[in-house]
Amino acid sequence: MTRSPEVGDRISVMYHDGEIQGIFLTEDQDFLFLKLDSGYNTGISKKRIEATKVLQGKKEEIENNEKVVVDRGKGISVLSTGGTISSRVDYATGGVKPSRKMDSLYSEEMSKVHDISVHFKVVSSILSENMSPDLWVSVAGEVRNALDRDKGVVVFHGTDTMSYTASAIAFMLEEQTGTVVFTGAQRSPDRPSSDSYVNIEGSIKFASIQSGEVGICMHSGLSDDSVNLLRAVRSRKMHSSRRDAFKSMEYPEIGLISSGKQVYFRQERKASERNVVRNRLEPAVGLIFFNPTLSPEDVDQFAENRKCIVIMGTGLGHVAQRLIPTLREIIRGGTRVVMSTQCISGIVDMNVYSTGRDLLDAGVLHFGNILPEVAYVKAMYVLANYPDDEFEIRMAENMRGEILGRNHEVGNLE
Amino acid sequence: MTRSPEVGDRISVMYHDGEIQGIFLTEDQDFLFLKLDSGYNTGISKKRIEATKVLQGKKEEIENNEKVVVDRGKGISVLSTGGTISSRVDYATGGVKPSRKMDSLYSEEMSKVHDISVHFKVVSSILSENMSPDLWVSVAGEVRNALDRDKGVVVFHGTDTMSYTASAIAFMLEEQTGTVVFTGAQRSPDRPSSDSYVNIEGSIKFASIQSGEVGICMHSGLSDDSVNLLRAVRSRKMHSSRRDAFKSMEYPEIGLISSGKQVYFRQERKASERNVVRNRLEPAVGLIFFNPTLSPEDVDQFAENRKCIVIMGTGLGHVAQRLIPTLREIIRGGTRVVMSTQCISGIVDMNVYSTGRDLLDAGVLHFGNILPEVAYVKAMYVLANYPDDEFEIRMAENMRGEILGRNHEVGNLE
Amino acid sequence: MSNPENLKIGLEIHLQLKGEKLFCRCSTELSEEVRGSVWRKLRTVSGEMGITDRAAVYEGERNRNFRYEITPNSCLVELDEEPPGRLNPRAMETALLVSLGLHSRIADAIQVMRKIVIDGSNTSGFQRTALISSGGFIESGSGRIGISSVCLEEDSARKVQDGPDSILYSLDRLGMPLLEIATDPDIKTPESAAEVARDIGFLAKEISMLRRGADSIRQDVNMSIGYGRVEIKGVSKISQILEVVRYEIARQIAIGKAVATLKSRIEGEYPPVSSRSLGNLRAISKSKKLADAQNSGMEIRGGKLPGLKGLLRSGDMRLGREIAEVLRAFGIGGMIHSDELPGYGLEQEDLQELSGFFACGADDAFFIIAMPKDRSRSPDGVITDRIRKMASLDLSETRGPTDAGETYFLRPLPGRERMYPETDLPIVVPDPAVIRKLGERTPVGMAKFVSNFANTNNISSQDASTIADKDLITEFGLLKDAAGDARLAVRILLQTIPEMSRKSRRQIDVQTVGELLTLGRNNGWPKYALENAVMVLFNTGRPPEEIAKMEDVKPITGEELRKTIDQLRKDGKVSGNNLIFVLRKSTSRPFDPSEAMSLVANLN
Amino acid sequence: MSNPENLKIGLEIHLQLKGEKLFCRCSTELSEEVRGSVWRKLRTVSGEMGITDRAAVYEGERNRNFRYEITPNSCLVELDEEPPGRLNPRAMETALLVSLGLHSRIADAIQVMRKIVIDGSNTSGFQRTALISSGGFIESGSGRIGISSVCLEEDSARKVQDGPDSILYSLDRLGMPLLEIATDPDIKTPESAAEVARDIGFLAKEISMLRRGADSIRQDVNMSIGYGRVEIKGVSKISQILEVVRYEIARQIAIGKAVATLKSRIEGEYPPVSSRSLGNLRAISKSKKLADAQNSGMEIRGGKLPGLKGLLRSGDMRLGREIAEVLRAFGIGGMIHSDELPGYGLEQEDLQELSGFFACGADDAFFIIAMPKDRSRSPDGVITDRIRKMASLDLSETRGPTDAGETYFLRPLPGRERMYPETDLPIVVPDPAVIRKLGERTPVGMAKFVSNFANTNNISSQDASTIADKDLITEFGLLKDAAGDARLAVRILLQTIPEMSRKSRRQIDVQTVGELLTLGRNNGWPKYALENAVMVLFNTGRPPEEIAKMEDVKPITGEELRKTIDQLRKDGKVSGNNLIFVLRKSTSRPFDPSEAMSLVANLN
Repeated sequence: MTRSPEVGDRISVMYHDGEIQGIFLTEDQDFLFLKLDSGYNTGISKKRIEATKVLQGKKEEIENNEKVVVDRGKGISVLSTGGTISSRVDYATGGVKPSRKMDSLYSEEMSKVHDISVHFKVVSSILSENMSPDLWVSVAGEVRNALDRDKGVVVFHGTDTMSYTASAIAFMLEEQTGTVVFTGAQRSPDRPSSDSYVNIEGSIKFASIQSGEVGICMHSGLSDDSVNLLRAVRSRKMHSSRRDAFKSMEYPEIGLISSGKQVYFRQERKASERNVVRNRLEPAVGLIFFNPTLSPEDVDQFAENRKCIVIMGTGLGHVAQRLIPTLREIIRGGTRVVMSTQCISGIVDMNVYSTGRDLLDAGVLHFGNILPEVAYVKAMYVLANYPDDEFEIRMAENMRGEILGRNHEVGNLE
Repeated sequence: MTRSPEVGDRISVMYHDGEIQGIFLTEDQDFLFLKLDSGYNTGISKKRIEATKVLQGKKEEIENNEKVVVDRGKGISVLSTGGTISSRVDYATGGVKPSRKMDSLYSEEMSKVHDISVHFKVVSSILSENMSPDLWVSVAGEVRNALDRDKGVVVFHGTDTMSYTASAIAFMLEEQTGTVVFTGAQRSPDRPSSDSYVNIEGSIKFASIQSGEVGICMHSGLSDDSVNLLRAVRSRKMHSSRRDAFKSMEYPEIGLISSGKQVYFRQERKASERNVVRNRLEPAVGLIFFNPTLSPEDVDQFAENRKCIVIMGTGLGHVAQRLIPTLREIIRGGTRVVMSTQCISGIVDMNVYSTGRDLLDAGVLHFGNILPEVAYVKAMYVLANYPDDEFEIRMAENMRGEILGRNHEVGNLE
Repeated sequence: MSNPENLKIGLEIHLQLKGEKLFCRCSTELSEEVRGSVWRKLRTVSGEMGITDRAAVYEGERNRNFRYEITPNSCLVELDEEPPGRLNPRAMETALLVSLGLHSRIADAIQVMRKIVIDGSNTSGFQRTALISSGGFIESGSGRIGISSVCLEEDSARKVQDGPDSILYSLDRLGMPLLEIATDPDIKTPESAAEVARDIGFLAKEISMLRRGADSIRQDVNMSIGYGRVEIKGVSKISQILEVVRYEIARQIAIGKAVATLKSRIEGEYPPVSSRSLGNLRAISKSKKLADAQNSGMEIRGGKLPGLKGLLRSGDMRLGREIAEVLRAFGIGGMIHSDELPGYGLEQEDLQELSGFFACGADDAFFIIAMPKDRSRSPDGVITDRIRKMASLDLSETRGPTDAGETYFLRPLPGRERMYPETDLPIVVPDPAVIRKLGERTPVGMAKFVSNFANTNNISSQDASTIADKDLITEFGLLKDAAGDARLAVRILLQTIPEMSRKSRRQIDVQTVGELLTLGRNNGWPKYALENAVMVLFNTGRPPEEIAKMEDVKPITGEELRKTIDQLRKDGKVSGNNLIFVLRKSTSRPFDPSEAMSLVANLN
Repeated sequence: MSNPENLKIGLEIHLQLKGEKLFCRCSTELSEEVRGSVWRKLRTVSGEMGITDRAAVYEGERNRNFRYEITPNSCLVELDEEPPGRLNPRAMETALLVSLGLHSRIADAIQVMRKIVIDGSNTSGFQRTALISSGGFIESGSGRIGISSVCLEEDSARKVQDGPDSILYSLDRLGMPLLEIATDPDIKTPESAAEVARDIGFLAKEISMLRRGADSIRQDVNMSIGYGRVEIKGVSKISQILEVVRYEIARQIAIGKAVATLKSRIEGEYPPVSSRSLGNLRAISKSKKLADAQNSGMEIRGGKLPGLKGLLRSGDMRLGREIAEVLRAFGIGGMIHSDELPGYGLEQEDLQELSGFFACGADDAFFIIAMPKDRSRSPDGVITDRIRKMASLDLSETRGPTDAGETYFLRPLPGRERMYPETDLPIVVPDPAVIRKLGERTPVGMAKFVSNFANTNNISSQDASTIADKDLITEFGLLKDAAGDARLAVRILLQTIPEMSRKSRRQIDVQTVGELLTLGRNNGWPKYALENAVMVLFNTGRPPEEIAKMEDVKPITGEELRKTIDQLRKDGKVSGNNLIFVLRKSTSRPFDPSEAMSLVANLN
């Protein structure tokens, strides 16, 4: 064959002192990459190449594209939005990218759930750092449709912003007939050690228990023997890579599956008779992290064109005094300012210190121990779905378990 | 007496159906506050007041202003910068404010440390949310002077930004002859239950052990029986109100004092022969928290006039793809962009996902598992004290234990 | 004994309110569970005015550690790990209603205060308390008694275990809302004090917000007969008020007499007491009590008490007890003094040997104590101070009640400086409009309430009074609604339920009884059948819905009853006036005896 | 037995490198401590090309769980909880140097690959491996042998405990840098294979980066005599290479013979084996082994093996073993077959009964196995597949070595599809300038190195060869510097230390010996005193600085020695040639015998 090599061709690369044969994988400006017969990939400097020859055309990839539907009637909907859990190796960059082609990636897991049908649907295929409020709205619609049809819903999602999306769905789903479980993977499913398999199996089990919860199901520890369900609006990704990265902040896990058996499921939020979605979100909400060099100008610019900004303040909810006049102006201009804490755990209480009182006086709002990211998502929901003058009262209302009333389970006593 | 009432006067307030006597405390636009003979404070609506009369002039406050110095030669310097630990009740707002007048607040604690001199100095009296890089520089100078004179140094500081200040001091102190211990209080010292007493006692003990550490000493649990020393550059305030709010992230505590006895002190960073301070910081560094509505304009504006911005990205260090062109432009314009993770724990590794690789390609830098706030402080230090072209290599260098080499002590296995 | 003319009594009534705690959303319901514990130190700190409180210093000197059990109804607020949440609005409403009922002037702006209490009963080292209203009065049987204040406070932690160096508390009670109503010292007799306490307590019962259970009502009794103010803390029963006031009167009079004698013996300031170690004295080893103490590592000390012979314990002279009480508060138990000798294994000759050893004169007494060797502080000052206090006849102090109706030394009276603002909470400004609205629900006092209550429900004043006094107003309302009949409700509430719980040894709550009554009434059962069903409920312990379906509880009436009686007659079982007896034997279903009787009459 | 002419041997030499692990900064040093464990599942996944690997599927079917012990030298990377860190630069440097020494062409761009290994020996389910260079050769005693590749790999987890359903691994070894050097199949004899292995190993020794200890060097031997490629994994000693190759040759020749016979009996494809339960057969109960298995809940099954009589075990016919090995890999141990009977408690009559039961013809054999009742999969397929594989004479598979120098079935040969890129790591591009610089340090091979080494240090080739072979180059350098004399260093290293450790039962590291020598040399001690001090070091176990101060180790020389001898002579103790003996008895300090002799001579 004399045509120029295409990805997948078996080629021969000649250079001044030898020849290498292999399957042409990719090239960048300096190197051409081959897969050798030994299985190794190697890069050849283009400067050294004298000629290339196609030895054999590309082998057709073996398709194994059976549809992952185990149909035994009304069951569980699995919606894939993307993320590592639905990723394949990207040979171009060597990275991992979400795929629309789920192949038989999880057919084994689906079929393990013997007594329930699983309906699979790919609704998007993006890495979760690219999720945005408009996509949350479309996921909410898909979830509602799935709940109308099935017992419960599992959503595949990238772990990076999973808490944000799951919280948004929790708020938008005003009433729900079944459990909605977000799950993801910290190790991509191309690896035999991927956590996705155990997470999916557990998620389907949780989703098949009827409740009014929107939760996140991931590993509860480093072993593959247990997964737990965390309430979305109290959960946070607390480690960049561990499979037990998600933690429920100051609130106990809702459910636990250990060694394949359901250990418990606390029925706190009951299922409704019907599914009601308020599928509007106000995207003009921002989240800003206070730190010692944050300037009044930074805050002022950040608040511009926003209806609400959530500040991650220090301690009980403080920022430097120098910012207070600016915040007062911003609030006078009609932008809501909500205080949260960069400590993540613990309450915001601005009555304790003089800075807090000055902030209250300036009109800064605070809502107990709601998590910063959840306050931010909730503000989008409240602004879009309630009259403007109800903002404060709605934000203060514990809608989905996001504000801990008897907060502060004492927890770790050491 | 016919003069108008002054705060502290014993007065009589007449209204149409009665009279109240008490000590005049304060007033705002609606109410006048008295301390009654029963000890209770009560507010009287000004609208109801017909007349007031001064019964007795203000009692002089009992001064108890002994200097808290227990001098037995070379010992420990205690520098007070402000914060709750050095706060008194502010009768004007009812809040708590740091004071320059330390009175005999801690004389008992100082005298309990039988075998060492304690030299007390008030260097500032501000709430820590008002701390800023220029104040860090002056604290560094005070610490250096104190180390030249004494064995070790204890710094009283508000807890809100204690990790920032302590990290800045850790970087600026290039060499140190003794241990520097930051301490504070989560309960103000006007309360019998204040944690400050136990924290101070422990801090003085830690400071009297010679080492090259800059640490934070606070309660290790909810009981008053143990305090620990955490390495400043690995510590973070993780709860807004608990007395054990400070945690060492993915790194074991350096020292532990339990029931008044030193349980251990791991000697990892040794003391030097002399004290060297590089007391310059570049304040044009910013810290920004990525979230789903952060816009290219936000980032662009935030980077303006800054030499470096540290992003708290998601997961292993990601932001939405839409921000990447802007970041590329910012970096081309000469601003350094450093990626950290809002997960707080775990490494930043931008080789794993395509977003990360695109960010690397745009010139975004990452430095393992350094904490976001510490990366931010370190960037100020490196920019001010090293040649511009050494920025990346210095940031990647583990200067004070801020980057975990054998990262990731496995920790909690559950 | 008649009451002294100058007797003045004031009361502080503490009433626990039910629902949620005062500054967090934890429940006031208790449970047995303990979820671990933490331990704490408390440190004496300067008060608002820069002066440290006497009582606080006293506790601080004792240097104890405190351990707190965490219960399901406690959170970071009780643990002093989080600022208080907003003041419980239901508790505030109750406080305002009680203030209205007491004609007390509600403050324009309410400042929550911190009252320093460092005996460990508050994890924070202070109790939060707010003055809701001041002034006012209550009309009691003994006339109009002035009210000085109505406050809303946090209840303290419950003491579980006491030790010389540490105390164990439970957090379950800490933070419960406590309504504190203080009267002026207008009360002239112990009997009147008890009556006033009962009347005030009733005001809160009217609002139906009182928590029940042990400790839910406690009174502090302030009293004086001219020797300074004595505050008796924590009298839990109203009958006990009588006892402790009577005891205290007798105590103070006796001290007065003893001091008169002492002053005749010693002029001017009482000399400082000075004790010495008695380690080698032969007499010590003869007393098993003392020898045991010595063997367990205690030091035996003793000293002369000039001029106190016969005043320590003899007739109504009991100064020895006064001294022993303060020593006990300092952790030194078991003082022996010469008025008690011979005794404790010591004979006359030992008494003489000891008198000689201490160089006692004719009027002098001596004391012997055992104290831990590591106590750095000598007890001499404590004893000297105590005797001088007695001699000054300013007996003011805080005392506690015993179960036997006596009192004992607790601590000095706290001073005014103990309070400063709770800085973590904003000022509360009661809305005048809200107060006006609450006015419609102002409690009216026991007498008026009972008569209204009897009239409204058409029940006897006697029953109304019992229901009100036993705080069963809510329960009555519930049963009345369920049974559809006030008198039946009274009967079931005051007779059936108490009797059946005693017999069946089952506690079944009024709610459940009400459910059963509702089910029965929906089935159209007559009263006697409803009452019968309640008995079956207690006897079987089955759930109401099951009982309502049981054959046995269905009333037998009309045609069915007639047929049954007819059959019995045909069987020759009914003869004359044994009908009811025979019927009861033949069916376990309820029937109306008078209906049965009239049926028999008709059949005849 | 002479070697078959068509014997082809290729080697894969695995050398552990010391320092830090390949993708994290954990140490390669081991410790006893275990810090807890985690357990994991591994799942078969599609490879890069969409085809699942044979070996991987095989492991996946076994469905085992894996538990991993966390050691102080493991972190989140070994736990598969964090992406790998950058490739260890020291390990890379070593790999480049070895490549240079083997004339192997270093890749322009190196891509770290993931090699699927789901036997649990890698927590990730794959081993990271990178092709550093390919091609090249080594000159060995048997001529030039081609090198196919030099790779840098992670070592696998160390197996601690094996079970049918789960395996326990330690993470201590996982991730250690492993240099893999593969030769072409150019080697013609087992002896030559051993020689080549030694020569290649030496290249790494020259760079002094080899880790020591158990497992630190392992060879995989690939060989063929025309019946397919057999890979013998993990031969740890070089002498074992010889043994396993000889064994494997014999095994394959024997199979060839057996198959020839089998083919003469059965034409075409071997019929499927079909087993049945033997639960009720009388013969079973006669065999203690089988009865015990049955009593412990196992099922006893058996079946006919057509045409295999006498081929299972008889002379060099050993097909029975071939079958038993695969069964064992499936968790079924202990097959009994008819060639072994009578035996196992079964007598001739039982053999006949069983033959009848299975309806065996004259050439037919049978087998009996015990298997767990819950095994869903029948063993019949496994047995059939195995016999068909033998019959095909494609014997290619992966085998393991035994301590006795034999081999056993491990798993099928892995296919090419098992590798795909390690996506968490960037491409490594070796800098040509750095490689040029490394060229100056290219290892030169054993022969050249030894001769250079002997010349440079002025020691015998024999000693140089021993030092090189025992990997003591660093130690020699250290002692030479300390003692200031190469020959003394050789003597201490190769004689004194081994001898003294044996005698004193003390292990003292060369570092410590060096410290003592330095101290002695600073004191100006002559050689014999230095050597003596080392002996004292071993005998006493005291630290060097103490030994250097001991009186006994100071040499006695010159005037002092003269005086001592003089005194001994005066005492009449020295007579003729007993001088050295007497001197040794009179002082424990070292001296130079020749100096003593010459002193005596001078005195005389």
